[in-house]
Amino acid sequence: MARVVVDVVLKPEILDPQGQAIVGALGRLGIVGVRDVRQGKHFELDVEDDLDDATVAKLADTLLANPVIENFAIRRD
Amino acid sequence: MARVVVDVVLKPEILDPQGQAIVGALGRLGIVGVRDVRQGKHFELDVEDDLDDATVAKLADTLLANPVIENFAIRRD
Amino acid sequence: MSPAVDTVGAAEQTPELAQPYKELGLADDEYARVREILGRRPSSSELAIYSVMWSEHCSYKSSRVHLRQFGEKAPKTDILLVGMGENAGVVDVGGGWAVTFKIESHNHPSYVEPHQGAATGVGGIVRDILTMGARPVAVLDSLRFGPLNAPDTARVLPGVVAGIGGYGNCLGLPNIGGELYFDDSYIGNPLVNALCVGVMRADSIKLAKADGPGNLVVLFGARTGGDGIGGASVLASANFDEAHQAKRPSVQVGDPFAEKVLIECCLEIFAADLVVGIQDLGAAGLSCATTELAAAGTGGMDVDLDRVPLRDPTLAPEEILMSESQERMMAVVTPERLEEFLAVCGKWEVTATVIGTVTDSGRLRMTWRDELIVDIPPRTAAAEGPVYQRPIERPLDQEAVVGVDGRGLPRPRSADELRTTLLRLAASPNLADKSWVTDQYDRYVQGNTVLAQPEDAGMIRLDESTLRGVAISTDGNGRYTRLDPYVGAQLALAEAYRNVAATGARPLAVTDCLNFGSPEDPGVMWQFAEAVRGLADGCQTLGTPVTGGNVSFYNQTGTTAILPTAVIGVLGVIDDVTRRTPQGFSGDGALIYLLGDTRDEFGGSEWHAMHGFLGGRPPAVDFAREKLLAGVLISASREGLIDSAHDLSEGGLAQALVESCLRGDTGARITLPEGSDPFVALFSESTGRAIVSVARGDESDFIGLCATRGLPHTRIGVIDLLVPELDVQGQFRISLRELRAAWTRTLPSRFER
Amino acid sequence: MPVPFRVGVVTFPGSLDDRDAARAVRIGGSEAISLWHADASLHDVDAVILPGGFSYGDYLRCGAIARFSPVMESIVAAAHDGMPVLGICNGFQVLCEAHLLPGALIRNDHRKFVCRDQVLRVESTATRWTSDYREGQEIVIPLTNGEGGYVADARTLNELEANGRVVVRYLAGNPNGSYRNIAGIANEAGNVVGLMPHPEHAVEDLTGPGTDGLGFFLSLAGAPA
Ligand SMILES: Nc1ncnc2c1ncn2[C@@H]1O[C@H](COP(=O)(O)OP(=O)(O)O)[C@@H](O)[C@H]1O
Ligand SMILES: [Mg+2]
Repeated sequence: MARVVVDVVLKPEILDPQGQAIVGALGRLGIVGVRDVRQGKHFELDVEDDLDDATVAKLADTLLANPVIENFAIRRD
Repeated sequence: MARVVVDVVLKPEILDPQGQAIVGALGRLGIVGVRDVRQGKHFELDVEDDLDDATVAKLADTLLANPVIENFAIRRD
Repeated sequence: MSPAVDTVGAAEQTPELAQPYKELGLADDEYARVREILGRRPSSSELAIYSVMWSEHCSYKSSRVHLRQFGEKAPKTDILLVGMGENAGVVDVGGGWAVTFKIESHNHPSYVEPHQGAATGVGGIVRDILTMGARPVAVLDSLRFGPLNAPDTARVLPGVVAGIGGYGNCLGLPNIGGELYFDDSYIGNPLVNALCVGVMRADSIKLAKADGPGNLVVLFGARTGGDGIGGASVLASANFDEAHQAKRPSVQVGDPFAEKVLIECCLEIFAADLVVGIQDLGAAGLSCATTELAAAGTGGMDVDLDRVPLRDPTLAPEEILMSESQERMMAVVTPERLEEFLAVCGKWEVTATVIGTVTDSGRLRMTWRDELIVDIPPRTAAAEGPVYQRPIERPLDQEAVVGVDGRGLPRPRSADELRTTLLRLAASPNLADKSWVTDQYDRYVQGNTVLAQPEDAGMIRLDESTLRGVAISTDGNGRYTRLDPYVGAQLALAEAYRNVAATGARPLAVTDCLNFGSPEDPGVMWQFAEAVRGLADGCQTLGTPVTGGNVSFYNQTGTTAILPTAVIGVLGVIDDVTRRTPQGFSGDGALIYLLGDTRDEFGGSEWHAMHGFLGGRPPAVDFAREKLLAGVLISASREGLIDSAHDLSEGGLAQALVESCLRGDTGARITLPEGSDPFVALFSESTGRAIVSVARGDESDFIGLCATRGLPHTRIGVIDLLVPELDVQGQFRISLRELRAAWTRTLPSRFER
Repeated sequence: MPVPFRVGVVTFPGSLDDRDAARAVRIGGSEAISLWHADASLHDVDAVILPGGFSYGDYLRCGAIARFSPVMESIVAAAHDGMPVLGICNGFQVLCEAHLLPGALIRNDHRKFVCRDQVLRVESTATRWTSDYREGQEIVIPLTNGEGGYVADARTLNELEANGRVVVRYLAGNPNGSYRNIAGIANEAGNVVGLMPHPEHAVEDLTGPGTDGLGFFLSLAGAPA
């Protein structure tokens, strides 16, 4: 059993209301020094050891992320 | 300017309907070899270089994560 | 390693073993009674069952002696197909249709985790309705929070609203009404009461009973996890070495998608008549479902707990029995129909597992790893729980509270003062526009919503061919109830009844959610007893039976309890929904009538609240008058004599005028009744009143109707489409723009930051 | 052209407005045929509606999982052959996920679910679903969603505008942050239309803000096969 992590983020040109809302809230919390926040998705997959990168890539590209608006990064720990 | 990444995941004992729905979909996609999926949130913060860890932790604990049901991990790249 | 499990055999071997019954909330005498019933000490699994089934929440041990009145004083009626005691009451609304409805609280969980707490509250009441064999068709939510500007409210309210919306919207249930109130006493004790309405053919009601030896017990829906087992971990840890024991969830997360699929799956199962009995899993989960099904049926059941599909494989049997994991149901199916049953579940991808069989042994027996761990007479857990006669005592300060009547408060006199008062009240949190909340709820889904918030009552079309429909409203006023619990509960009933009649529907039946402090406080118990007595008497007089409800105790911080809050839901039927009466003014030149009598009544009023004052006596209730008023409103809608109707409640005539003008976006010219005190006329909260608008052509017929029935009616003004303002002649004028700004700004300005 | 027109309405697990869409189809004078997500057959319908709701709970992304159901394969193929397909709310999201329509729908910019009577302008009547309207006609139909923000890259947006593929636009305030106030779009051929607002909830005065939504269901029957 291996652990694969896939992080999905909105493409830079797509506006991110949730990230913006957090930036807005920072002020009220009196937190300074944060310029920008982008919110994405974080997936933790438990996979068979022999699951190949191609399959994981396909999974990320077709299901976990929507390539029209999102980019993704795959990490095996 | 530094980049801080915060990953927020549901505590392991908390039900994750989204992850379950994804696992269900894998079959229909003909993807085998994935045992379990947990979905969390992924935040990318652009911060001042001198922003200290304590502040980031406070931010994560109050704004990014709901400590009642979620854990978070902070990473600086 | 598989942990040692306490079996029935072991219980017989080790009679003196000390058990953590106190940690599980059982009193000494209750534990003693369990031993007496079993003739031995309970196994830890049996102890788990008795402790949850005999809890306040499941056994109603503090409230039962009082709730009996709902039965004893029940009015003679033939509309009740299923009465109190089942998952929800069922009312015959004619045309072969039956409607089931019930309100339930989820207060504390909504404080701990507002979003999930409120969401699972909706999920729970929807399953109660589904269990009766009905398709859920609408929800209402009755909410109370601390002051609008309190930090606690900022944390809790948005989450609660998002949770109710998130779950209800995802189930495709239109939200058609509810309440929203703010008061200091709800800081740390928000009230989240959810009501669900369901519809079925009168001949297809389902009941929660396990009949027929040899029939199969099927658990279906979500897998069982360690949700909400709080106390049980005490037992588990007795059997587990810490290392082995996984952490248990502090919060239950709702899965509305799983519930939506479960609903469709059940409806298909009902349509094919595949179940003998069915029960939802709510509080006390499997313990409750198995004991109640068995107790209400042939009387016995054998269950193999190993077969329960688990989300968390480390669960001990005691925890499985107490788990409150959401989105689960239990059905009793004949062996012949099992295949069909499982096929429907398969179609909807719902996990279904046979976990037991019905027997005539009179015992509920459960095995785990092939050992007998439970062997009890199910009735003793489900139906023969403890009953308390809690001490009751009128609070010492009650006299003091009622004694000061607020006469000293400076009443507005000048036109300017009256104008300012009207605007301040319209903008006050309890009277302000609620659409910041209600716009987060889908009111259109299912395509049968005839009326929804901000109308006096929500209305749903049941039958597209006959146009028969039902209307429903929830009301409750903790301030009134604090001043006089007996009258307060009746005022809530009267208002809900009036709200339903205002839409043209005939009030039929009642559900109630009683939110109070600790029953161990004799003062709180007095409030509770009085409220129940008032409600039972009121329902008897109005001829509307209580069909079911819910009691929520221990709503208090330290020793200070919330305002006693009896939330009442009234259901009514209307033969033709196209005859509905809306709340908003329309029709240029139409005449505005005030129905009923206005007295100088300000105890518990919003005007007092505006001054931070609570004292005196609440408005008087006159059920004969309420009936008379309702009769006129219903006939007038049938005969098409009125274009609009709006009940008068908090904020009095002034607030009703504001709402009817803004709803219809029409101006009105008002002349206060001859010789009346303008302040009293505008802001008194006397009951049994409503404003209606009547097209000129219908005036004489309408007056005739009121006259023959003997209902006081005063012409107070006229609708003016050309001048967009509320003009109280001889006093003041306010443009609709200014009114709307004042009325709508309050909530957004708090939450849109 | 066969009259009444046979219009398939798909039910996915979690669909909510499937019965409502079928009702609207009937009121519009056509015959409603229910289609099941797991059944690849379209049962010789002449057109398909993907209704609103929360298919698969809207988990992951709205429409992301429904897109993979057997019925969608058949619908994608039929759409390419010119079959009229209408996606309402969740159905619009499914069409975008299935790449029958460009762009995507994200969380409302105010991050709340919104239910309101929405004013729209019909920008294009050159589709199979809007021919019954007048160009520039203003209509009011309910909008009820949490993830209705239409987004796409500038090139796509310009292309949509240039080719008259923006079908309906929000008026009187943008309710969800949609780029260029876009409420609904069409594919190049005009047979596939998706929109966030719910025309099927504006087909009866009794239960909706009016009957402005009826046009979507009348256009079909009126349109040449
Ligand atoms: N939490 C809520 N959810 C849904 N509808 C609500 C809620 N709170 C208030 N409403 C609606 O707002 C309108 C005004 O509420 P209220 O002043 O309590 O009405 P009334 O005084 O006639 O009972 C009613 O239609 C009520 O159903
Ligand atoms: Mg009220």
